[in-house]
Amino acid sequence: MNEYKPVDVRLYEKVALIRRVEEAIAEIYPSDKIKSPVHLAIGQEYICAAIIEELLATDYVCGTYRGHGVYLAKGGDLNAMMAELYGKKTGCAEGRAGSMHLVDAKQGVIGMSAVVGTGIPVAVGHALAIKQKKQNDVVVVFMGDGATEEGCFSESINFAAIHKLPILFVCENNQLAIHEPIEKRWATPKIKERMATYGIPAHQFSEPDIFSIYDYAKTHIERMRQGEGPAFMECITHRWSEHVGPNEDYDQGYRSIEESIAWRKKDVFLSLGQSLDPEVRAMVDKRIEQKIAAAIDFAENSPFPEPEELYKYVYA
Amino acid sequence: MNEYKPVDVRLYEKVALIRRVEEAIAEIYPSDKIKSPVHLAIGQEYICAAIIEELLATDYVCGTYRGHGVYLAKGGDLNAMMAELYGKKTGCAEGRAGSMHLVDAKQGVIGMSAVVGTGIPVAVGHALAIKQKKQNDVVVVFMGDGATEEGCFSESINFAAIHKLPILFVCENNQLAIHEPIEKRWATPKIKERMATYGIPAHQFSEPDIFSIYDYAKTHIERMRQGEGPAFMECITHRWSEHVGPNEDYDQGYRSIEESIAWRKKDVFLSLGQSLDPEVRAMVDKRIEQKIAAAIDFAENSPFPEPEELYKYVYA
Amino acid sequence: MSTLDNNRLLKYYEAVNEGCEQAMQEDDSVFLMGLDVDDHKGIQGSTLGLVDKFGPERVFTTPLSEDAMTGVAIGAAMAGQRPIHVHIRMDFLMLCMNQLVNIAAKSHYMYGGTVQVPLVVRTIVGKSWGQGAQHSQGLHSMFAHIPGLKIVAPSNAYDAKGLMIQAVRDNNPVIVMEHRLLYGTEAYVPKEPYSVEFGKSRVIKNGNDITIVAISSMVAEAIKAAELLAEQGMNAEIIDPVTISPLDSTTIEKSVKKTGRLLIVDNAWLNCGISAEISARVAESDIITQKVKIRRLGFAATTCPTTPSLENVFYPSPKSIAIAASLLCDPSNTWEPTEQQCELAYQKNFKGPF
Amino acid sequence: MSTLDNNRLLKYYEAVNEGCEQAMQEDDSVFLMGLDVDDHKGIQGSTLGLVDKFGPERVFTTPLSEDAMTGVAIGAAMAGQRPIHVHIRMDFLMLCMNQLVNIAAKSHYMYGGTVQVPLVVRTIVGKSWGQGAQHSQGLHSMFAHIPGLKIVAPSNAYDAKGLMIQAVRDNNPVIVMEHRLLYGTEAYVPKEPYSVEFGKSRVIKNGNDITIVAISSMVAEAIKAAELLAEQGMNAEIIDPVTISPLDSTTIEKSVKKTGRLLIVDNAWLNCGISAEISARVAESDIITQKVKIRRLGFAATTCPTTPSLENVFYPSPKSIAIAASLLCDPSNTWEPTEQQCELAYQKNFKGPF
Ligand SMILES: Cc1ncc(C[n+]2csc(CCOP(=O)(O)OP(=O)(O)O)c2C)c(N)n1
Ligand SMILES: Cc1ncc(C[n+]2csc(CCOP(=O)(O)OP(=O)(O)O)c2C)c(N)n1
Ligand SMILES: [Mg+2]
Ligand SMILES: [Mg+2]
Repeated sequence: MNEYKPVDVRLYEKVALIRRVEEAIAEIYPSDKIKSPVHLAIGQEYICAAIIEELLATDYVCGTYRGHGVYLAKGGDLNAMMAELYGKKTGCAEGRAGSMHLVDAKQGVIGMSAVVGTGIPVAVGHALAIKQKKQNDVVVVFMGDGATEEGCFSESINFAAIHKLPILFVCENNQLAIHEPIEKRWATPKIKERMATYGIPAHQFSEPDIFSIYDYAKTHIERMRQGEGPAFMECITHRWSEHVGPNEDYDQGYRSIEESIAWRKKDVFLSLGQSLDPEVRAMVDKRIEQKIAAAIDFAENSPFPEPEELYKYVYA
Repeated sequence: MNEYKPVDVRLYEKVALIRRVEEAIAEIYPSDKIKSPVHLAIGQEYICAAIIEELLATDYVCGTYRGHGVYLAKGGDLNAMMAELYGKKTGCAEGRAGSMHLVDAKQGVIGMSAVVGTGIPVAVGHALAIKQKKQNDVVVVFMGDGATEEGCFSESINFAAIHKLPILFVCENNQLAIHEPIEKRWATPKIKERMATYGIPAHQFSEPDIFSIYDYAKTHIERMRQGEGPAFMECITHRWSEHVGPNEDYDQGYRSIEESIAWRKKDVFLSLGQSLDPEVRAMVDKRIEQKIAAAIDFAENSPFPEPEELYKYVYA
Repeated sequence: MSTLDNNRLLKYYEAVNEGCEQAMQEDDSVFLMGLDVDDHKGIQGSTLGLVDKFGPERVFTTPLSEDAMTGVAIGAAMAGQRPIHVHIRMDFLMLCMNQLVNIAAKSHYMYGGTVQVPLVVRTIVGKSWGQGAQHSQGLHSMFAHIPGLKIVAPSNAYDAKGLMIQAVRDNNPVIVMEHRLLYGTEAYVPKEPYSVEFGKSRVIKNGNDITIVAISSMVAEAIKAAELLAEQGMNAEIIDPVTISPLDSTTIEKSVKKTGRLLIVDNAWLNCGISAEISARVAESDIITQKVKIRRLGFAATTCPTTPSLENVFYPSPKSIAIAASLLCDPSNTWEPTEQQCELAYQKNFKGPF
Repeated sequence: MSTLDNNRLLKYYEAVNEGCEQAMQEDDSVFLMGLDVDDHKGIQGSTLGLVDKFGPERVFTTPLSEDAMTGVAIGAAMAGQRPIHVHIRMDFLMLCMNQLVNIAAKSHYMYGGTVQVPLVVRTIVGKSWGQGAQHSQGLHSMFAHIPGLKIVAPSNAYDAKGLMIQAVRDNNPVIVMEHRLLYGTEAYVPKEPYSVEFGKSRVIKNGNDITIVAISSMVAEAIKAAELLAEQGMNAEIIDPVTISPLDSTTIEKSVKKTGRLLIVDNAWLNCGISAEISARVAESDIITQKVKIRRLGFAATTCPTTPSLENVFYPSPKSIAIAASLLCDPSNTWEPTEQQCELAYQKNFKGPF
């Protein structure tokens, strides 16, 4: 594992930042200071951390309403995100977006949408623009398992494959859409086989193996920069929190804590943290806590937008 | 081939009726009596003829704006169809539908839509109703290759497969959407492989072999009546006419007459006709010509709807 | 509102639920489909328990495929069933527009009366607590633009049940626009199945000085505003159109003929909205001879922001309604109610989740 | 209409084509996509030749996937391109509503001004020759309902080119509603690129007796009607709003202040339409003190039938416009023009195909 060391640290820092930010959000939440519904991805952070790791500043990512991780992994401004959750003027969308519509155009974070699946073709459009401008940037678009049921997903994959666009499709398959299990929504679990029929590389990761995911993404991102077209990754994963809100909900009867335990044993945040030199880890952890404290401070002390700003940004 | 005799005649009669009706339409067209854009399926008739042959009166079919064949093969009233094309009050939709929206509720012909792909989920809805009512009818829905690119096609297949609905999806792949070749629209030709990933039987017929198509459809329609769920058939075929209108258009440069010649050599109307006892055939042909003449007569002599009827049927 | 016995106070969501349940009991061909209708939250309570009563063949969730699922519901309706298709937010109907506008609305006509589409589409408008751009839209006017569709907007628990039952009995596609912030409000609701007639505006409160037409959640806001106005000696007549399409404008015209003033308060944008339609019908009315003073209030002409400081000025409120009405009554009025006077209890209480 | 040199008579579709071409020449980031834009028919001539001039990277067809293709166009626009997305019929926009309403319209606002969506959506309204229910709808009012979208409706070749160029230069999503029956009509069109300003209604013809506001193809019908009215001594002022949203209602209000009568003729249904909006704005106008006589004409409140005997009464015509105007001028008028007087040359000529 020696050769992985520097990337280990970087990956840990990403996973830990996302985990700790979301835990902080969950903690603040009952105070009602966060003026926004929050969809936490605790337990799923390793996917976006691994896949985004090798992206450049000029590359794009697109997440969903469950997008804190994607935003942060791509280098989105934490202060601006926290302020956005608080509804403040200093937020990444000046208080117009809340948690569900994070955006950081400077860091290549495409604006996220709360209408499931709609970000997928928008991300493909960014890839089309890249190709038209003859750049060699790439796009990574994240989606839930539910999103793949939307017609626009099939339409988007087909178009990206026809034009060999530089876009990596990533399905974070937590096997739930809100509370509905995948068996009620997918006729079969053969999504990677289906994607392969579009003539693109397609792979399923049934385990939270951050390094395999990282490797695969890296390889295919490089392929894409050479103009070899899209790829598809499915990562089976587990959502620790309730669908929306700060709590866990294993007591609600629609799923059992047992299935969760197996996943928690494989928690990447834990295992990756334990694999690091304790001193290094302590330094990273401290940096993260400082960042978070600063972001909360920033959000709390920022002003709300003035009512007069209501009509700002209706038209460009 | 002896065992096929009765069905040979029945199939020939269907193919010939559709062929001759469409030829008659093309002939009348320049007179401007037909008040409707017409999408002819000359050369493709064998598909719907073969597949619909074993359906019962209580079963449903759904076609497209290119739907004369599906309508007639299911036993739709020829007089009412012709009158509809003429815009007459005696038309199957009292002059509100034209050629693109044929319907014959009594014969199980689901109303057709001119918005590509939209008939597919509507047909699935009929299959759902059948299942809910615990009947053992089936639905056959026809679509072009272009229609399969619409998101609602993927959504529909998935839903039908989840619920094991009694519906047969048939793609009439003439490799054109208007004038656009399939290569510009499909990332790969692997649609049957894609359909198989939904866990349903899927088969491609690359040749106009009416008997194989008939056999396959028959087998799977029987399967469906036992509650074993949907199946998918792709029939590669060739459109002789221009996309819309009465003419051929090989002179337009977007496709060559050469590719057509191979298909015309395999014309099912011809080969099936030749395989019949000439006397039987002559009888069938005569019956068809009489029917067509009567239908034209009926259409020409029917009245137009009165202007006062404009507001009839807005609400049920 | 009712002469039936067995009235009980019921919450709006309970009334919706009871309406669905009784409609399903009444007719075996009624079924309920839509994302999450069978989970333990049951569309904020409005479908809770139904899967237990009627089984998974008649109450089932769907894949996330709004477009095709709408087509499926339409097809089932054509084949003799009576589906209720539920969407937790009205914004998502934008995914179903093709099926609703090009198929559901048109089939009966386009197919010459040979088929019917007895489809009910239930949708909920969201508001507050950071719902924002894509979880807050009242898009009823788009549907009212299309012949062949009907759209109703229950503003209280009584109507919620009665309109639901009537929607299921109707042989046409009917969109029921519910409102999230009304879900906790209570009204007396008869136990028996009953229906609220389509195409009949309801006069909620009589008055002579000004007519206030209010839609969906705005009815409650208008009632509050009317109380404030009454304290100032201005007597508002409040009308709830109940059904957006078909719209009974005659009741409104008669009221305006009496008051000479009209304020329309919609839970939607104004431009090309039902508020414009009502304003136009009054302006074009043959029975009104004087020039009427008309104003419209609704969503600000912006996308809905999430932060409360902007959201507060995005929506009409009892305050903005009272001020607008007061100015219509007398342009020289300078009175403004205090914030405190205006607060509506149910709004203070709402804290999500969705 | 123009002070520029080099005017030539150009057909509407040629003007659209030239507008697209010059917009593409002006700016490398402009590209054209949509079903069939690159085939030998070239969207009824309006895109013909462009693929030869600009190559298949900038002019390409798509799969039949209107929803995702709209998202793709939006994404490309966000990333700095300026797509023109073409749909051969406006009815098909119902498949793109989610992307247009929930993403394109909202992104600039929802993302706090950090992104722009300079997208042009070209759509054509069909009419006659059996187009029927799903190939005939003018759905501009739905889009005008949504803040963040703009929608324009060229009624002649000059505007067709100027609005196209302006639409491409605009940094917001703009829907251009063309009309199939106008494609063959001619106007003087400058050779140079020029733009027609958004948000400015155009007075087509001055008059004192009645204001007729006409939209899209109805402008030509209103002009014909005005000729008939003139023969009877009634002098109509005709206004073309040119842009549906933003709508310049001030020009209309000023005209109505003068004439006291308003007839609005839309190429769409009335209910909750732009005709209602115009009627409402006039009724609510501060500058108009008298009670105005207002009427609206548009599609009959039915689905569009295919047969000519019904289609003839579905649409407003010079005849029905002239009669309505005449009755507004004097309710006791009994004059009616003959059919022959009313026939519009371009309608007689149209025989399809699509
Ligand atoms: C088009 C649409 N339909 C329904 C919803 C309601 N909804 C919000 S999140 C969600 C579940 C999505 O599941 P998935 O894509 O698997 O993502 P996850 O939440 O599991 O990350 C649903 C149904 C929505 N927001 N948009
Ligand atoms: C949703 C939609 N998009 C575009 C069109 C225009 N259009 C009409 S027919 C057609 C081609 C459809 O091709 P296919 O499904 O292969 O059927 P075919 O005509 O070949 O039988 C197109 C694009 C339409 N009617 N509906
Ligand atoms: Mg999921
Ligand atoms: Mg085809």
